Amino acid sequence: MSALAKAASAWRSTAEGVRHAPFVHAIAVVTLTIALFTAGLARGADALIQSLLASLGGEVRVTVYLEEGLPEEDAETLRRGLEQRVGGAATLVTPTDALERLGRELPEVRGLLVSLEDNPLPPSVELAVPEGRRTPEALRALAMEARRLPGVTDVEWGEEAVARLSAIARVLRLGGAVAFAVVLLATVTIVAATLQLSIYARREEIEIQKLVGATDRFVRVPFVLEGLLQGLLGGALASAGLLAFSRSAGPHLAQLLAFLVEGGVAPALLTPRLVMELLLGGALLGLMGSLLAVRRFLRA
Amino acid sequence: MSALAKAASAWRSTAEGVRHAPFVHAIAVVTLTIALFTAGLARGADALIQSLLASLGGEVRVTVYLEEGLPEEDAETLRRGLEQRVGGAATLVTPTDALERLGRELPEVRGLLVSLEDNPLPPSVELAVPEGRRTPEALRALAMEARRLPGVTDVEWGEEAVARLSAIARVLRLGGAVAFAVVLLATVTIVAATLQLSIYARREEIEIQKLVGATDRFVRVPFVLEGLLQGLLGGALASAGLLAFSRSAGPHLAQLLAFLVEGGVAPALLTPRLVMELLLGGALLGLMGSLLAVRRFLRA
Amino acid sequence: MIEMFHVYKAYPGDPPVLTDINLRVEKGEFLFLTGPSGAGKTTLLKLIFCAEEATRGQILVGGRNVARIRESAIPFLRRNIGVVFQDFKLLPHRTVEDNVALALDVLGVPRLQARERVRGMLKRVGLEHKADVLPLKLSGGEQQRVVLARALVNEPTLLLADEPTGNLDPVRTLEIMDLLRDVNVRGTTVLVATHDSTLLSRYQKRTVRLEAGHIVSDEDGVKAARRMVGA
Amino acid sequence: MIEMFHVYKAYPGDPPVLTDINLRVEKGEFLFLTGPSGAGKTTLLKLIFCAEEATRGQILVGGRNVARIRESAIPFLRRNIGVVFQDFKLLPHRTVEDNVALALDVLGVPRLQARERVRGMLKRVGLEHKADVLPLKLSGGEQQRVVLARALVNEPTLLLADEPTGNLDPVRTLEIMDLLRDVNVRGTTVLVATHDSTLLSRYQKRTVRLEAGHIVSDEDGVKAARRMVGA
Ligand SMILES: Nc1ncnc2c1ncn2[C@@H]1O[C@H](COP(=O)(O)OP(=O)(O)OP(=O)(O)O)[C@@H](O)[C@H]1O
Ligand SMILES: Nc1ncnc2c1ncn2[C@@H]1O[C@H](COP(=O)(O)OP(=O)(O)OP(=O)(O)O)[C@@H](O)[C@H]1O
Ligand SMILES: [Mg+2]
Ligand SMILES: [Mg+2]
Repeated sequence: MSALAKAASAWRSTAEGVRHAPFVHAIAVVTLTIALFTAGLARGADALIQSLLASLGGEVRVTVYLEEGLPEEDAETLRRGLEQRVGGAATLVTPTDALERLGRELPEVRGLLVSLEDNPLPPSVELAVPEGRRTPEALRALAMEARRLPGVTDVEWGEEAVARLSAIARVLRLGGAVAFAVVLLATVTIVAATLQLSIYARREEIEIQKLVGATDRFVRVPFVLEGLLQGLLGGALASAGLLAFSRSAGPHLAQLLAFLVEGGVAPALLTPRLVMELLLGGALLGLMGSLLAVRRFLRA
Repeated sequence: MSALAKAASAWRSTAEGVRHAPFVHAIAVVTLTIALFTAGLARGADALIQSLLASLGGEVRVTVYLEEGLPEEDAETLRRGLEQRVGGAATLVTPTDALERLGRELPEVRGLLVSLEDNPLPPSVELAVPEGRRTPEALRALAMEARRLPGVTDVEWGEEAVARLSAIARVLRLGGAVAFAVVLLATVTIVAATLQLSIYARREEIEIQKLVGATDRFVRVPFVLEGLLQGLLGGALASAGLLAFSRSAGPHLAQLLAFLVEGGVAPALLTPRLVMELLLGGALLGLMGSLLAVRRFLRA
Repeated sequence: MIEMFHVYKAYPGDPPVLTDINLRVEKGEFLFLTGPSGAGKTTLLKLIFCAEEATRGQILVGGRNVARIRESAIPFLRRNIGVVFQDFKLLPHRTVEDNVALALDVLGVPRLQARERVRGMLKRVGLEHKADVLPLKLSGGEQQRVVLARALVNEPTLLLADEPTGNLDPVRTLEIMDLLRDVNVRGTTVLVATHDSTLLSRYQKRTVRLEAGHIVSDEDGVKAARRMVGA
Repeated sequence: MIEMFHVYKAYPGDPPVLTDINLRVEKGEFLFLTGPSGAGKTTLLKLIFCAEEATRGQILVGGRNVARIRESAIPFLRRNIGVVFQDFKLLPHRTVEDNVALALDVLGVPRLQARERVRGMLKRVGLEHKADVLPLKLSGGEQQRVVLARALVNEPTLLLADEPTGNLDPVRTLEIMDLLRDVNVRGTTVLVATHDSTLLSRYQKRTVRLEAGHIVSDEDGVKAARRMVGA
């Protein structure tokens, strides 16, 4: 009964607080919303970068050149071996295929090529390297290994292109991490500051409650409840904002991206998972922020 | 005398305010600092993206194929004409040059090429297009124009590559603009909210000043002064933070970028201009924020 | 100095706090305002210095109609009125000296000159040794005297004192009342709202009695004192 | 109920506010604490309910040594002490009823039950019609009675009243003092700090007089009253 009464009292106190000083609460909620919205955008941007990188990475190809005149059977065995080793698709390119492709790629020499009697191009195997192994180091190791196989004359894997791509990836990942860290730090700091300030504006109330015999817990609970509610509300508003943003900017972005990468990357800005994370993050932020803030004043 | 006394009184009031409630001021300054720091980072990132795009754009080349057997003189005239029209470097590539280059680029067909009696490749002019004209539309127009010139058989300009690059540029620019807008909006909102809250914590003071006959101006000036100081301090701290950041992350970033783009992009994160902008922005934010905030309470 | 004609004051949603108040206070007069708790004494004083607006009626202060005063003119009206607030209204984070000096700051009096006047005023209320202390660290009676010092430091033409001795011991009360009489003798019009019947009988000044928002009596000092003793 | 042995209180950097206080108050006693402004009355009360810590000496309240009490035990001590603060300390954004109910809320009394008790208490101080009003909208005397209601609503074993009638008219003062006497008769120990000499002479209770931090006299009611009349 007494616990229930206390809960009721805490709830009433929270409600009264919000009703009588809507201004302070509005500011806390707005701050939380902005912080969470920004964090959500950062998350979305990160996901976008990841999928962009993945799709760009699809272009990383390793070509394993085989001995001229190697029997198709042996070539096929080699192909299968490489496929297993790499864990990605391996395609056999016969000399005829290779010549055809060259002609397609360089129309100006096509006439010249068809007039050849002998096909000077060797057979080769093209490997599509799966995501995890697209680093320059992994590719170099793979090339070395393949080179040692019988029947293999040379391995080409666009060392420079891969290195460049991985550098881009690193820059973007680093940038993303820095941006996310900055946003997170700013979020936590600003939310904590706002909640501190909102409690600071009510320090008299805390003092009075303590003077009439309130325990620290009694004082704390309404503030914590308030922080929790503010956080949840902030998370919900941030989700709504992201929804609105992805509704308005999404199609435009998707169009651009579809053009950019063959596969067509769907910029899923607002997943149910992200909504959950925003709500949870907001609740946690509000909770922690107000706990820390109110502790400061209880100690003083 | 009276004006001086009022200024002195306003100054004293500001100083006392800061001295007796350092907490509220610290929070306002921290908020401003974070906001300005983030804005500064965004600015830096934008500059980085711009220079990255510029350097990537350097790879856009337009090749104008000339009639086979065109006299060198005519070719040179054409080259000069194109150079003037485009406003960038135009290089004449003779059939011999072209064959050499093809051999270099495709070692596997080199043997095959040197055995040719007749050089099947036409002479061409390669154009380096200046930055402003690298959009797909401008390039398409340029190509159409060049194609109509006497002696020109064909124009190639990697339509797809250019379109792709310009799409990347658009995505990055759009992303940058959105990020900057979000940061700016968040900055303004949060700073205004913080200042409002800090004044809210002092609404009693305002009330009392008015009761003893203070004009609105008298009440306002110390708060505005305070906002200004907080803004300047925030700008200075944000500059210091950016300096520290560029000191610690800069070399790493520069290394990555040097590898990424031939020219070597210097990521000038903290220019004197940016410092000025941060200080000015801080001052403006603080000023406007506190003006708006105090007005709210004077009206009530 | 003050004239009120058929003044009503009601807070929205409540029954009127003041009803048909008619009052004339001459320049240089000393007037007690008395009546039970909640009678409307504080409200009446608030109307005079424009902390509240009358619902109906006219109020002239120094010949000026404050019922129709512009917002921006209020500060200038208040600078001629010293007020001792019942709930003190001291700035908690400024020293006693700064709190008193505030009344001169708003006039633009240079700090050095202000300092001298503030110190002199604090001495007259017996608080010169507390000049550098924060109000929170003062006893109730000390705070009350700081408020009085603030009200008097710019030598107002009108002093409104709301229960100025409620927290003072008998000796201090006499000192403070003598101070108010002094100020009155030098020309300031003084209105004192008080419950303290010993004050009324001791000082024998004109006494206006409010009850539930009505003026129920308005007697000169001798008559009022006689009635007090009789009661 | 209260025992003080050689208690000193000095705020850092200031001369001591209380010097060598020795005082014994029995359970069920009614005691006036008097003395000039700044004598240390409020400070003495603050020591008893742990709003301030004594610099030296021992203080027993209900047999418990509050000089060495744990921080977390203070709320439970305070729940048995009702306090009328000289500066009221009301929550400005809660209604009168909520302010009074606060003293029951902290005990975990269910709202419905609390409501009844609060209403009853407000009636006893004559404020039942102001239950839903915010304290800012009350007159000084009304606020003072709200504070008294809050102090008494949970039937404390000890009541500390700091100038509980400073803003009240004579009639209200008698009503409130009668209320305090009632409470006292029912077993609550009552300490009243006051300047009002008419109270002292009228109620003839034990009177402790503080001057500049020293107890200068401690007389039973009759003796004190006789001296008051003589003065
Ligand atoms: N802002 C307000 N809103 C609503 N009612 C108010 C407001 N201020 C005062 N009142 C009411 O007006 C009545 C008169 O208040 P006022 O403060 O003038 O009384 P008073 O004569 O000064 O009493 P006291 O001697 O107790 O100070 C009271 O009943 C009070 O509750
Ligand atoms: N927090 C504090 N810090 C420093 N000095 C203080 C503090 N609180 C009170 N004092 C000083 O202690 C002295 C006694 O104050 P106290 O409030 O106990 O007096 P009092 O007897 O209640 O006076 P009054 O009748 O005016 O209320 C005063 O001179 C006051 O300035
Ligand atoms: Mg009043
Ligand atoms: Mg006191």
